Amino acid sequence: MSKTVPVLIASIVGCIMIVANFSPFLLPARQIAEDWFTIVATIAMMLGGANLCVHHLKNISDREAGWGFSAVTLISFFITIAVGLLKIGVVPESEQQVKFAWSGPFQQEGSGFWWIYQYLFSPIVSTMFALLAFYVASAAFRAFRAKNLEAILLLITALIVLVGQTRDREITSLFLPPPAEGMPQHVPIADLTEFIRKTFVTAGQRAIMIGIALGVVATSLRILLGLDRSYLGGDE
Amino acid sequence: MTSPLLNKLNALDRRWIFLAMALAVLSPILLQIGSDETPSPPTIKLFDEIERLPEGSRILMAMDFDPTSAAELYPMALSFTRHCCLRHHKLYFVTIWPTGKPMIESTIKAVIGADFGSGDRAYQYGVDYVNLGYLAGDAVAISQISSDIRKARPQDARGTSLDELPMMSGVISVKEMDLIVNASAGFPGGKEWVQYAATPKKIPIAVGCTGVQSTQLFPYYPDQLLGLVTGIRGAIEYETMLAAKYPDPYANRSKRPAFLRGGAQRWAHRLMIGLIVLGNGIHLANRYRRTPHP
Amino acid sequence: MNRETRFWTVMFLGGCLFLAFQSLGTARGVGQQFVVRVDATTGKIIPPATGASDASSAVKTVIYEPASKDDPEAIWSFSRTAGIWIAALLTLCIFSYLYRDNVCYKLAESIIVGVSAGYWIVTNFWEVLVAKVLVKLAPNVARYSFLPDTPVDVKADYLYIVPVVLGCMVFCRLIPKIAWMGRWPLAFVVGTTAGLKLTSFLDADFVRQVRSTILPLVVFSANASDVSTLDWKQSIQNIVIVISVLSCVTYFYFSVEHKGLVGRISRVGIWVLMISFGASFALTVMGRITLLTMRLQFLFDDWLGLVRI
Amino acid sequence: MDFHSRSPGDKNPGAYAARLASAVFSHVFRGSDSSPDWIAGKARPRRAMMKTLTVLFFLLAIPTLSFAEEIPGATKQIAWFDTGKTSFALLTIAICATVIICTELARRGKPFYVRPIAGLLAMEEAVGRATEMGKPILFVPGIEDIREIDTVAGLMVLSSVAKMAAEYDTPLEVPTSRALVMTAAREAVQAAALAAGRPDYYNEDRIHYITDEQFGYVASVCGWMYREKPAACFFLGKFFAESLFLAEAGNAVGAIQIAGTAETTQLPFFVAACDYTLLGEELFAASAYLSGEPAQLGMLKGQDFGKLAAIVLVILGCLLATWDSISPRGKSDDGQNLPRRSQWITDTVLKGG
Repeated sequence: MSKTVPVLIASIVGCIMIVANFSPFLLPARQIAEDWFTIVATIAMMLGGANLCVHHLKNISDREAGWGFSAVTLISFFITIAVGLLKIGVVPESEQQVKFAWSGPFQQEGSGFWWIYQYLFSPIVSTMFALLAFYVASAAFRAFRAKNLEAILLLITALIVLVGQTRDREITSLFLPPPAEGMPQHVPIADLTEFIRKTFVTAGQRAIMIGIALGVVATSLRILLGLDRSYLGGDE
Repeated sequence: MTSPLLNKLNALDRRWIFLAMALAVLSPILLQIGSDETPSPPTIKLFDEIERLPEGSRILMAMDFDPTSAAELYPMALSFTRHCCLRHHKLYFVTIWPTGKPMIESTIKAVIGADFGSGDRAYQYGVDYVNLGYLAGDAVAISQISSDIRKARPQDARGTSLDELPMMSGVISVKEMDLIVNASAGFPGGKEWVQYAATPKKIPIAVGCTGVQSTQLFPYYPDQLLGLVTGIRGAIEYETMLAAKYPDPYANRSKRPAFLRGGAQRWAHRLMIGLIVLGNGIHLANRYRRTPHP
Repeated sequence: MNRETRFWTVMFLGGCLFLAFQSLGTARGVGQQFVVRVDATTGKIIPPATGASDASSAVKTVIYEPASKDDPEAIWSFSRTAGIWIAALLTLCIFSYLYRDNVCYKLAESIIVGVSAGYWIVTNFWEVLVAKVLVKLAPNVARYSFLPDTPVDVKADYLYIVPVVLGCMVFCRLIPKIAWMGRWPLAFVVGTTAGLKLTSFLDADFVRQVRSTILPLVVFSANASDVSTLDWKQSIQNIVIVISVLSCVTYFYFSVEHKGLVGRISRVGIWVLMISFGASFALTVMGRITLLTMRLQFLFDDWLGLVRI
Repeated sequence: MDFHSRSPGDKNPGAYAARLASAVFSHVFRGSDSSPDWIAGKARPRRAMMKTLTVLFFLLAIPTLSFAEEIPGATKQIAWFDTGKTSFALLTIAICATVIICTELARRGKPFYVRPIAGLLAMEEAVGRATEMGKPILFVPGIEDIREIDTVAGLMVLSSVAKMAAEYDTPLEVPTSRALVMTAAREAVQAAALAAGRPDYYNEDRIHYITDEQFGYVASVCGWMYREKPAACFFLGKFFAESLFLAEAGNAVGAIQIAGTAETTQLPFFVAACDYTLLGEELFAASAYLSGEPAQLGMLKGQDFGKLAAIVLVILGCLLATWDSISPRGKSDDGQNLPRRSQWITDTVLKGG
């Protein structure tokens, strides 16, 4: 029982979604389901928040290594929530809104929540992202070595495209005769890059996409037919 | 038989690579070295389309990026908006990224506020441009506004009812748009706009995307995508075209944020090529000497 | 004190000295931010002298907008200046991970985990729970509390109770007796996902991709005098695309042993995939460098003021 | 020969949707009798399933009937089948039916060959190595919510990995970026621990939510990797820019890394930095493969028929397109250009939804 009902729920809503794709009559069901998902996920997020608190409180109470950092996490978590939910520093923006103290947009520039986003959230997140520039270099240095034919292809295309990406590509046209009056200079490596992009990259992506589509069909059917229910757990 | 240099290179700490990369990017910034670009066809296509559309055409500007990807997409968003304003199109700003709201605001401030906010044909809020703000629900939001904008978002970002805005009269859904211009940093983004709005409703769409996304979007060009502006290179290309067509004031360095990032690109790419060559040099030397790889 | 510690101590002290010199000795200072006061309802700038005394209407609706130092109405902003300093120091903390895991990185890591979890909860609270659920279930409450612009004629839509109940069922897991009910929302979400994705992937990723691979292997193009000639470039391009797609699809075959002809074709498929990966990797480099450029521009322009961009 | 006659299905469009539904539902009620108990649950009475089938039938029938009542004198008519999508509906049914038939054949004992997939064979080895070294295993089910099918596929693999880890009693850390994924991951690991006969293995604290924010999550996971030095890392699900970050962090601590994603943009990074990578479709095949159930393996065969269809359509279409290119069809009697021959495939068979 504990698993039959969920599997049935999954099958029914899944089939309705499929049929709705072909039926203008049921089409709203698709939109409603999508809308509902957002709400369910948002409420579930509260569970995530609770889990985060429990996890870190446990670290603190057990005095585990680095419990101080858990305290920092909890403090920043609660400050962010308090500032955001209480709309600290938010002012109403229009004449009509002035009568309602809580009516300003929560992300208003100059508010507490905006400050947290602008000066704590955004710099850390974008710096994390920027670290990828370093990792791209170290991964290329390590992985692009001519060990076998596949690796050679990988590395040669990477080299060609790297040269073709910036204006340094024009170096390859130095050995060509100058172009006719008014015509743009022919840049072989730019053409080669473009050719690789248009043919191999497109083709590789396409083949993977075709495969993925079939994989998704099979995975969806596994769920709809109740063949795989690992996500629903075991029977207690 | 081993050589001390090869041993050292074999055991090269990756932190040296990090240092080299930092220097390659930092030096052009400190020395203010920029780089121009020759426009490519997918970029030219978008530029020509915005030129071709009659004045006052409705353009949906979907700004789906966040501060982390603003490096590539913000200069693009600026150029697109500037170009549309120069052609005096009607702009409908929207985002399906919650973090995209401040991006729309700063784009409006930097372009309309600075260059088009005054004069005899000044851009007016609600008449020439509107900020529809953030639509929650990822791809769902796209399919919602492509069937009914008011259902997805009854008010604009300032909380004004859409019916009170003159430029929203006659606009029911995305169908009424003449062009969708999307600055997309990932999911949800360009792919979803193509799948859920542009292709089913048959509206031309052009996407400005990050370099990473370009390979994913390339299969859609030119059938489902009108134009594709990729990464910082696309932004530099667009700036170059804008500067060529409207040299005053867009040939000015201060109006060309992407141009200044081009120099760092060149040097970093040179470093990457050097590293790959060095890596293979080490590999071949190892094989030649038949020493085991550490 | 070992060599490493000594090196970093010297670096740290040098950095501090430089910051002190830069903030005291230069006109621009380090990370100094200025704002103007703006009346939110009218959008007009309030001059700093009258702003404080004009308490009648402006107090509630003053917002601040960034301004340059030279602006006559500009006032120095403590919160934004402090913000720039904190942002810059956190940026350096994250960069320190490249050297190795350390206290600074751990501090930044703990801050970002707490702040971002809180950020998304708050965002979803306002954007989904208030803007969607509350407006749908109790439009009047929404109008009188947070969203005064909610139209008066909106009727409550009680269908939205279902997702709220489903969402709350997630919490059932915490109570062992009814833990099984916690699976219902999962089943709902997974079921809808399966149904929605089945058709959308078949359409966008299967049908459309197969369709765009259908290309003429020989292309003729009409030239100026309307005589059609063979377009070599386009023909080769099409042939390469078609062969590549077919061989890659063959590579993904699960139920045929990759031997003989199939083996050879799928080998070509791997080559095509490798070429496409190499190209995709290199195409990405540009984006990553840009991000780094922007961070460094932040440090050296917005914070230290060493370059003008 | 006229390639452009409308397909006969147009006359009775509703039948397709109904046929699809009945095919799917008849399968549901038959259930997966051959699957082991830990997946299928204890023996499920068929009568109960018959009842649910009836319920299902009515659920589908009600909208149809209510529509039928509306027809007399109705002012607005909402068609309940979009005839423009007929060919796509047929295609969907054909593909689904092939997959289902292959499943059914496999269940009845028809043996299917499945080629080895290196990344999947290495999973057991990776878990074994972690056990030998006495270090934990990291499993990242992507950073997207469970509404992405990639995440669901990742979770399905998680249950297999968790079963192996439970058998070896090696700690398995599953940090998640979404609360719903955490809930599902807990269910999966708990079930796997039960199936491995070690219910005590399941430790809720190891499967925890970090934050929804992509890089906040990555900062935390990478910090954890640096400190705990896992011996095996699994990255299976939907990944974006953080793919390289995770893979490089894993590489720096010397872990065996097995990655898989259907996000084509991230595959190059995984290929460059991980030991084994499941490319696109292989991720979806992984759970079927690892489960070892004949019914699920049969599905892989069904997928292959889909690929075969794609190959045949491409070859046929290209030949027709080439024919068009070499000798165009010219004009019809009323001076209109005749449609290209390949249009039959591109616009009729592959019309799309």
